[in-house]
Amino acid sequence: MTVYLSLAGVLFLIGLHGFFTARNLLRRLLALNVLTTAVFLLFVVMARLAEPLDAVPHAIVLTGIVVTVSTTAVALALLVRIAGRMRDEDTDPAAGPRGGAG
Amino acid sequence: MIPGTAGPVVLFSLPLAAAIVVFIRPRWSVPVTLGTGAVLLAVALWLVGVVLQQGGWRQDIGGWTAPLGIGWNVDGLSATMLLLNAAVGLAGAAFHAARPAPPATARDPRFFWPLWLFLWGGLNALFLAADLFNVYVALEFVSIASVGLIGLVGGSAQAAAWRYLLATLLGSTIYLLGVALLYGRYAALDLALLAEGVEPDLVTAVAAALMTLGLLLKAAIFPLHFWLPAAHGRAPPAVSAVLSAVVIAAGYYLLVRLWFGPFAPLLGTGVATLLGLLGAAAVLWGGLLALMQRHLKMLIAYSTVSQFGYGLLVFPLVAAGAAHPAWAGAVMLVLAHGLAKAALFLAAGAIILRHGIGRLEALGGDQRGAVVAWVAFAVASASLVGLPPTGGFVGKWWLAQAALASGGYFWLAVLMLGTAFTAAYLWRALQAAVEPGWESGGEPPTLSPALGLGALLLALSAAALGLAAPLIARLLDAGPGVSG
Amino acid sequence: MSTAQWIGGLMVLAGIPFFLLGTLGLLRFPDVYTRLHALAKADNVGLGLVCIGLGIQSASVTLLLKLVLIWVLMLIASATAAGLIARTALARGLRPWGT
Amino acid sequence: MGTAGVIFDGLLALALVWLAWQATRAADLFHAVVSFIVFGLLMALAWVRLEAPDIALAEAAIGAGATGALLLSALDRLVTREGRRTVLYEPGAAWGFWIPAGAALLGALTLAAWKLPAPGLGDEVLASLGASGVDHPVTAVLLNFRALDTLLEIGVLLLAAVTIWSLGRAPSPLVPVMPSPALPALGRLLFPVFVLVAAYLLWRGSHAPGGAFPAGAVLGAGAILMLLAGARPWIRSSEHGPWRWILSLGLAMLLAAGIAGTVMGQAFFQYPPGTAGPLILLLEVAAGLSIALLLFALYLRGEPCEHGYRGSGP
Repeated sequence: MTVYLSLAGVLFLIGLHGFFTARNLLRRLLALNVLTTAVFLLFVVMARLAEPLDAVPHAIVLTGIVVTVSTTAVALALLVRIAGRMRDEDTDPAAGPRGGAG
Repeated sequence: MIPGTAGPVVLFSLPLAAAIVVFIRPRWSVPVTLGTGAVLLAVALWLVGVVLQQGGWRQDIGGWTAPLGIGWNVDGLSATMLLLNAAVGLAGAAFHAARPAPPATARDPRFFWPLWLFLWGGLNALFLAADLFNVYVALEFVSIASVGLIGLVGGSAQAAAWRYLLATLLGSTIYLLGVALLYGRYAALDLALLAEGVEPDLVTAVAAALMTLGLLLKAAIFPLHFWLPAAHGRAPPAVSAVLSAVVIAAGYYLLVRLWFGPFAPLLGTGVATLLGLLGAAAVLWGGLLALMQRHLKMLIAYSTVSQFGYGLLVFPLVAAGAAHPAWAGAVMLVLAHGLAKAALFLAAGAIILRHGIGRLEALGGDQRGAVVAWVAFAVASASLVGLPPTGGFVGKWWLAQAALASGGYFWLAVLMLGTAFTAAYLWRALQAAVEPGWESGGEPPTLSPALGLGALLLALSAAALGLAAPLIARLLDAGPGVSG
Repeated sequence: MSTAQWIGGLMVLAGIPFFLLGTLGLLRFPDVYTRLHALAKADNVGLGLVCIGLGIQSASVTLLLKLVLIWVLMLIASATAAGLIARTALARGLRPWGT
Repeated sequence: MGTAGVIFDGLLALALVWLAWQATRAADLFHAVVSFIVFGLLMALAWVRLEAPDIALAEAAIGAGATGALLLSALDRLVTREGRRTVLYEPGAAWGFWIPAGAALLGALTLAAWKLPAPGLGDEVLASLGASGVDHPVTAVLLNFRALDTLLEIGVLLLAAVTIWSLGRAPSPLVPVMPSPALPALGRLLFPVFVLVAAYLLWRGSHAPGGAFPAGAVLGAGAILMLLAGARPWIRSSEHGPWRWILSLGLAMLLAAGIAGTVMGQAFFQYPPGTAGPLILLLEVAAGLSIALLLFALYLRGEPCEHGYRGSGP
């Protein structure tokens, strides 16, 4: 189990590092997903260490995976819209920022 | 069965059910939302009454007790927050329903209503939750709904929504890591159960640090506030109101729950002072930046950063032994801030609709159609600054009493200085009303009087909180702070 | 050890070189088309041998059928994927090696 | 576990670390995304090694499958027609606070994680399993002991779909880049298999790893595959069709099950005695159907057309 506990630690480090150093937005999202996986791994390792095998962390991680795919989907949809807007502004300098406050 | 257990069921289920109805039948949106809001407000008021009479309780879900099952926590603190959510939710919905139809060229926010009700339900779930993982799911629920609502107007608001989403997701992940450690240490996720068994050891300390960090990020406490002003400043007015008044308060609410619940044994002078210093820095830095804003909504958004700093002052004051007045004062301030801040954002929304622009120097001149909004703005400002007899005054008074009783003169100074800042930036905003401004020439747009009215009602209730102070002190005795 | 176990074990062992060669081909062959060829040929045979070998070892007909079903599904998937990759490569104007 | 097991775990861990590093650091975005998808697939292996087959199923179907499809299709939109990649950078924020804080926390975290006693709730789960109406502990936790979490989770999925709809119309219609005769044939061939596997997983959930989430994910993945194979997105946002009903079905059923307990004078979400088993199966069917459709809706990246697509618009 030490292997997986260390793996969780290393993945957490990679995710954190990626999140703070990556400047590309999609990459930052990937790093966040790696980070979440590390946390899930910690839960499951604890379930495996418990005697007998503990089902509660399994249920927690299942819930977590579905929540993560939802947040990732929202983030990606938002990203595609932002990219589309930036592209419009790139090609058409007259198109200023639309909307705004109010 | 305790009389009152039906209350949380209604508060939890009704907004979600209404969200489904509104999603399936958009044309019923406005009546369904307003009707739901009225019921929720009534139930929340009734719940406050029940808690006043018989104290708080915990109610199991599915008939399973902790540690296996999860439960809801009803006490003075959660009832207060549920009431705040209902009041702001209803006022915001009324404002959004009464706003003039957007021009045909603008994006039509078709999905405002289901998102609004989802946010409402998520916040209620959060305030009721007594289980750390249930809190995580509710936090994500609230985050997605907030992101959707911020992004509704399109344009640069979507970039702000993205930054908010990333910050808040990072916060939840860090929080969840803390939850994992606590579960590994104690095999429990229930707040009450943890509070009984927690020992001040390394694992608990690390878990506490992680969860606090995650929640500080979500509550936008200095120096983790960077995402807030853009998100709150660019969202539609009703959305800004609920985000600043309730969503931020939710992060703070969880901090209070944790530190006066399971983590109470860890709340030494060092930790408390650190949190207090963060709060002090937030009060001053947020105040300073608010003073420098040129856009009305950005000014109010920075004010949120500043005002939640006061909330953190509760930790050093409680650690120094002045538990009762400090605790009641901080919660009172959060409540008064919520009502007043929502009033400010709604009033600002009405004022900006009237003038067509949000820059401070453009808001003067002819105020026909915006008088009620300006009155609401002034009353809310009075509460935010802390003029007697408003709720803001009582909250600050209690905090000051606590500081005097425990010899915390530094915190008293922060309180005073912050008040001076608040007065200064709100005065700037109010002054803009009476200056000449930019005359557009044409007739002012006709606005529904309901726009300003909701803001006025919220502002008046913030002010009236001061009169209800004894009642609120008694209500909060049923909270977790008594043991602190 | 029973005969079935011996036969199954030998089939699994026989399957492994196909995977090795397929991977080698993926790494060493000159272009997309030849790499696809190496992968698809070697992995499909390798996987088939491993699946059937394991099925025989398990001495259970249902399990053997399930493993064969896995193999068949993998065959369909890899054939389609290889076809898509090759078509995309052709459409992008990649010329097969040697032409 | 034996030496072979340890070596396998070590290699798996190394591969996962390398893939995670590639996913966050690779110079090419496509490379990063593909690394992340493979990372998800290998994580499924790790879950199996950790005796968590339910999570392995969910990770393979949702974590790697659905997320992978989402990432790839988003990547496709982030690349302009001319092949120029949209620059999606934002200025670095003030991370000066984070780096020392993160390092300090990580050190303490490693130390803390090694000292965890991990008592677990295994005994409590087994003790109450008999009264839960199902035989599989994970399903019992998901749909009975912690059913409130599951309700909120389905709520999160629906909310995410509504949020994505609120951002604007779906780019319509999604024509496959490279039409291939094999792909539609594959879609037609495999779709019944997807339905079959989903139904099997759903039925299995009451006594073995499986259940609504993997089943819904498999069905959703099948639907996405059909879309890739050239099928028109048949889902409509019209108020009159059945789609909004089916999307909300899971959340509505769970809410109804919760409220029913209160109405009958019991606790919220308390199933009437003796009915827990069939009720949970019913909830799983509703939840699985909603999950499949919601995952599909997430993939469309916007509100689908109200009344169907006419011609092949831009």
